[in-house]
Amino acid sequence: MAESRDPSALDRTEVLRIRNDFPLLAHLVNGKTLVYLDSGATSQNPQSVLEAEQEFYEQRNSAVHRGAHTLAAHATVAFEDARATVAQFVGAREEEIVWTANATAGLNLLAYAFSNASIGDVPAESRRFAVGPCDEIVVTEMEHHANLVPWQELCRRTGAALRYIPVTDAGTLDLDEAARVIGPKTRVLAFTHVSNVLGTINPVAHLVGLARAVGALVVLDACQSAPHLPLDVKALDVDFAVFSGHKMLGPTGIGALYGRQELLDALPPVTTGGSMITTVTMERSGYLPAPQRFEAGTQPVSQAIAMAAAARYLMETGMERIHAREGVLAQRMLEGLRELPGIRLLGPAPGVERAALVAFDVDGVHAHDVGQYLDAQGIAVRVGHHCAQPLHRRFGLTATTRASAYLYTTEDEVDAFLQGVAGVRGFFGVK
Amino acid sequence: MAESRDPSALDRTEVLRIRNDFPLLAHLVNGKTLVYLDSGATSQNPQSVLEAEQEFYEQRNSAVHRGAHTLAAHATVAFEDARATVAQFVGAREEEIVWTANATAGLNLLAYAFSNASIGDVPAESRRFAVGPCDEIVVTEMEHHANLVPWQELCRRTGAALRYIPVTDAGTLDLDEAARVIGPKTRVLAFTHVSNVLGTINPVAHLVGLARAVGALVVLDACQSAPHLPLDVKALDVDFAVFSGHKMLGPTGIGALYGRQELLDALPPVTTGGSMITTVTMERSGYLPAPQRFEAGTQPVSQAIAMAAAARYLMETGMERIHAREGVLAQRMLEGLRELPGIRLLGPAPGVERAALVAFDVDGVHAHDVGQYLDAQGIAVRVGHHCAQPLHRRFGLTATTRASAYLYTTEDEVDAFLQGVAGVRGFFGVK
Amino acid sequence: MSGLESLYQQTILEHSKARHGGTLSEVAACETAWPEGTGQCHQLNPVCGDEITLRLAVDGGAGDSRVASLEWLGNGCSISMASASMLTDLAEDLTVDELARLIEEFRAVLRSRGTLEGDPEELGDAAALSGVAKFPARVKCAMLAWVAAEDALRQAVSTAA
Amino acid sequence: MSGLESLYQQTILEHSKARHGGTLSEVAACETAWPEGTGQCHQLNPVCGDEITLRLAVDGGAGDSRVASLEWLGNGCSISMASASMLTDLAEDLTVDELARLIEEFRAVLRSRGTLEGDPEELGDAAALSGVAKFPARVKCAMLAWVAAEDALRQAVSTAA
Ligand SMILES: Cc1ncc(COP(=O)(O)O)c(C=O)c1O
Ligand SMILES: Cc1ncc(COP(=O)(O)O)c(C=O)c1O
Ligand code: FES
Ligand code: FES
Repeated sequence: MAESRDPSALDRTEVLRIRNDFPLLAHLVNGKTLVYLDSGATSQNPQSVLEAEQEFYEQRNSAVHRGAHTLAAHATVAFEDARATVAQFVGAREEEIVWTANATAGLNLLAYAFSNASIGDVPAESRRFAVGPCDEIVVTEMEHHANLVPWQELCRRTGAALRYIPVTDAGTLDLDEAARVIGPKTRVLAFTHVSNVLGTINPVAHLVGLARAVGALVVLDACQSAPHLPLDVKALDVDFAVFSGHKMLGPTGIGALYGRQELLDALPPVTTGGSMITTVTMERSGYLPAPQRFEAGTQPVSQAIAMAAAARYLMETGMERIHAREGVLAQRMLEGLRELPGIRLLGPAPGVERAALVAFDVDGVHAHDVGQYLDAQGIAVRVGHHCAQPLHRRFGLTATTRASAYLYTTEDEVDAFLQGVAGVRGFFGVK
Repeated sequence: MAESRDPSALDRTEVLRIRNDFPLLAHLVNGKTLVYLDSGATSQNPQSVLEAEQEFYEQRNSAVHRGAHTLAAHATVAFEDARATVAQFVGAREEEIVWTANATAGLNLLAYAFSNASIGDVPAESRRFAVGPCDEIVVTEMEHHANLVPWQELCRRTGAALRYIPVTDAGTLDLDEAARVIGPKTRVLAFTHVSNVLGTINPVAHLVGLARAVGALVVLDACQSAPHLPLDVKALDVDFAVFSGHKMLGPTGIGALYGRQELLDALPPVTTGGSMITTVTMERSGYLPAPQRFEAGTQPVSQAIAMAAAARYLMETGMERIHAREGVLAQRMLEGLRELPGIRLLGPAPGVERAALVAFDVDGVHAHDVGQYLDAQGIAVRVGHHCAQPLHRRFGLTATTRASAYLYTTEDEVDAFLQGVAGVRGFFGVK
Repeated sequence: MSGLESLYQQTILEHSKARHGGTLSEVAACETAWPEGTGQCHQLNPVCGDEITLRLAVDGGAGDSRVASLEWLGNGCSISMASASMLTDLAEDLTVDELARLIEEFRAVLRSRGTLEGDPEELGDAAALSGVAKFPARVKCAMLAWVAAEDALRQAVSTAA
Repeated sequence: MSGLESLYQQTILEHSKARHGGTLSEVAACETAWPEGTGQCHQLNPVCGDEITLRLAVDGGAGDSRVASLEWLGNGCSISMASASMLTDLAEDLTVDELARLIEEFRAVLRSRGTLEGDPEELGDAAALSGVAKFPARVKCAMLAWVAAEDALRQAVSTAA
């Protein structure tokens, strides 16, 4: 994590300057200026990211790693430099970053790698990742479906059992239960760094400690943390981590998987095909070491380059400062919402450090109606279960409204949003 | 397949006009004008494709299918329109197109879907796709590793046996052998439409007939055909087909899988997570029908839109006309190479219809040296095994040089290439 | 905010609270078998997770059979609840064929992206849902009960005497 | 074409044909055990599929052990073949430590992206491979035999008396 500025929060002037870098933010929606509070779903892109991609297609586009010609050499250098940048962004080494289509693909890669280590005729070096009927995979009740369903499916394939750490009423993980659920049978502990619904920042060190004590591997879903706070996978001491480009100012179609090198090199491949093999006969194939082992076929080259441009933009702005800024916005949203009647907030109460995303229920008005009402004012929020049905069920809800901020969000936008929410119940005739 | 023009070959004037649409083709390499003959690996992009992507990020970027706000609605419409366009491009229905990261991912999706139908506690409707020790998967000796290694791995996981149709000295499939290899145990026949090394266009109807006679499913690798000839998956009567955006004027990071709808809806999911589920509890999940069932997580939205722009560009130019044009270029390359001493051509002899790609061996000079020599003249060709090691071994080679043309290739470029090849042996001191 | 007001007309907001026919019991909704001449269908909107279970019975023989009762149990946004309520009002006393035609008409309006306007003579209060057609993400909300009714009707007819 | 001529210097083209030391037999290359004081290593360049198997023996005790023989079997581009041939010429009669240092030096030049020039006094003909450093895709070609030698040397020393 290279920090180039003072670690104090971004100020208003800087935020306004930052906004100029984002073409879409000047867009009108329904004739109103866009108030984009859906960065938790997907973030907007600065000009430098769009230009990096454009520049690639106009000057370097060609197949990487396989061509002997100059264009291919340039493309390969740009592609591998991108890997180095994204590695630096999360404190990893280059060889420890595998490109994926998105974070979901990264989690599925792991779940299939574990099952490939468990099923059929498995090479000796991969057997350490095998799971079976005597083993348990542990997740939490606040997981995004992306960090839940792949593990359910791994259990279906291998006979392993899925267990989970419950969520307290306060929207945090029940750590007493965690200590009971994580035990000698636990082979993998997979959890989210930051909840995409509650905004809760989970105690990674504590959970890693519980996992290490029983020899379990730790998988971190860093989808909501990598974009918003200084992330150092080595300091957190996790074994694997995933995140997505489109949530951190980058393009769609790209994500990354971090894996401790000795683990990645021993993990069996998942997607197979070109560029990840050593020798192929009609009968069998040998595989390259990581990261190539996991990168079959033509890679998302321009997307990797653009994701690296996004990481550079974030590093230059300073992740500490973004995180501090978002803390300010989070409190403003929380406090504003708390003053409105009929609003039920999910997640940690005001005052607790959390991500700048707030999900809430409006008494008597369905979340999709809330969203529609706000949209008519140009305010874009997310409504629904946010791919976390079990968590919503835990709180007796099926859907909530979620506002999520990012480095380009202004106080005025938060205030417009609060004012919008204040009008919802009146509009729908709910007292 | 919408054809808007006369189905005669593109002429020189049109090709020159087309070239103006491709910014990269004006690029200098090593101080020389680029002669790009590596479109078989990855193609270049017309301005309209780059603009489609740029326009998305500047005006519509947002999460599809999940947002209630206007921006999300616009993004969703653009994304689904893109699916309809790509479906039309190959003669499929919208619901029959699944977005993938590339063609390799599409083939792996199928191979994992079959193993998910075979392993663990399998839902009843998926059991028809199960393969086991009594079953056989049939491929060919000319497959790209992407259409070979995933099937080897499927066999490893399930105990099924992999068999293959051999290649004749003339570079075609041995159809007598095909009739013997494809038999009652065959569950899947997977083969390439056009060989990426030999240029051979395989007799799809004949092979589909053999597969149908034994009730096997047919998977077509359309990577080298979709970009270059009019492709109609319904007319070809295949069950599944895959192709990649970056080989058909589109961006990296996107491909498509076609599947007959009734098959796609019954096939078990592979990558699991958000946006592909109905109801999720901590214990189990229900899945949406195709195509959503196979599209977990945030999709390559801008890439899909850009791939559709590429398909439109190709349809407007006319696939018949592109194919006819490439036939002319193929013969020019073949005949030119045949006149040079010490050149061994792979694939069908001149006169036979084939793709505009030619792989060859230069006696006494290693392919990487040939490529390096041509590159110094600005001529970009591909060298190596082209992800087809077994095929090269079949011809007693480890590597070849491959030149591949596309709609923007000129006769002058072919001639420059031929002149370049003519100088190779002299430069390396081989008589 | 004219777009919004065309979507949420007063009659929609009222129906969304009144929920005519929203009286099916949890127990009934969970049953897996029901009398002849009765059909039941559960529909889920995967985008939001909202659900509806609709039960419908028909009376009389092949030629002149009529809707005898319609009840549902569900939870969802104001559009979906209003739509189910309006459908309940409409369905009462219609012949099977009339209801089937009405469902088709409603679907055509909703899928028209705003080019068709529902006829209040035919669709009653549900004509007010015409505005939903301009909000593609909400069409599924308005259709939910109707799709359930279509399937329940098919079942009911097939088992009716 | 000056870039090309700096890559393919005359001496490289000559070595690529002469292939000094390229005399290891197929049978020997396939052996899986060899005498004490001998090491053997197989290297594959996954980009092109080219391979080399190099066998090396050392003489003498810990302090003053020397390379007694070096032979290889391989196929590849002119760079890789020339490089193996040049290494063979160089290795003859070097002490184990000298060879190890030479390999390090060669690697440093090749990885320098063109900022270091090999010293002909030290690297002999192999100094002509300095130009390869400017062609990142070909560095692996030039290194192939040297990486094999490094590993074979390590084995040979570890089993030498
Ligand atoms: C015939 C064939 N199949 C599959 C592939 C793999 O395509 P991709 O790398 O886009 O997944 C290629 C291209 O390299 C190909 O030529
Ligand atoms: C916590 C969390 N995990 C996983 C995901 C899935 O990310 P993607 O859709 O980019 O694969 C998301 C985003 O939706 C998320 O918020
Ligand atoms: S939002 Fe769920 S039915 Fe309308
Ligand atoms: S190209 Fe294979 S070693 Fe040089």
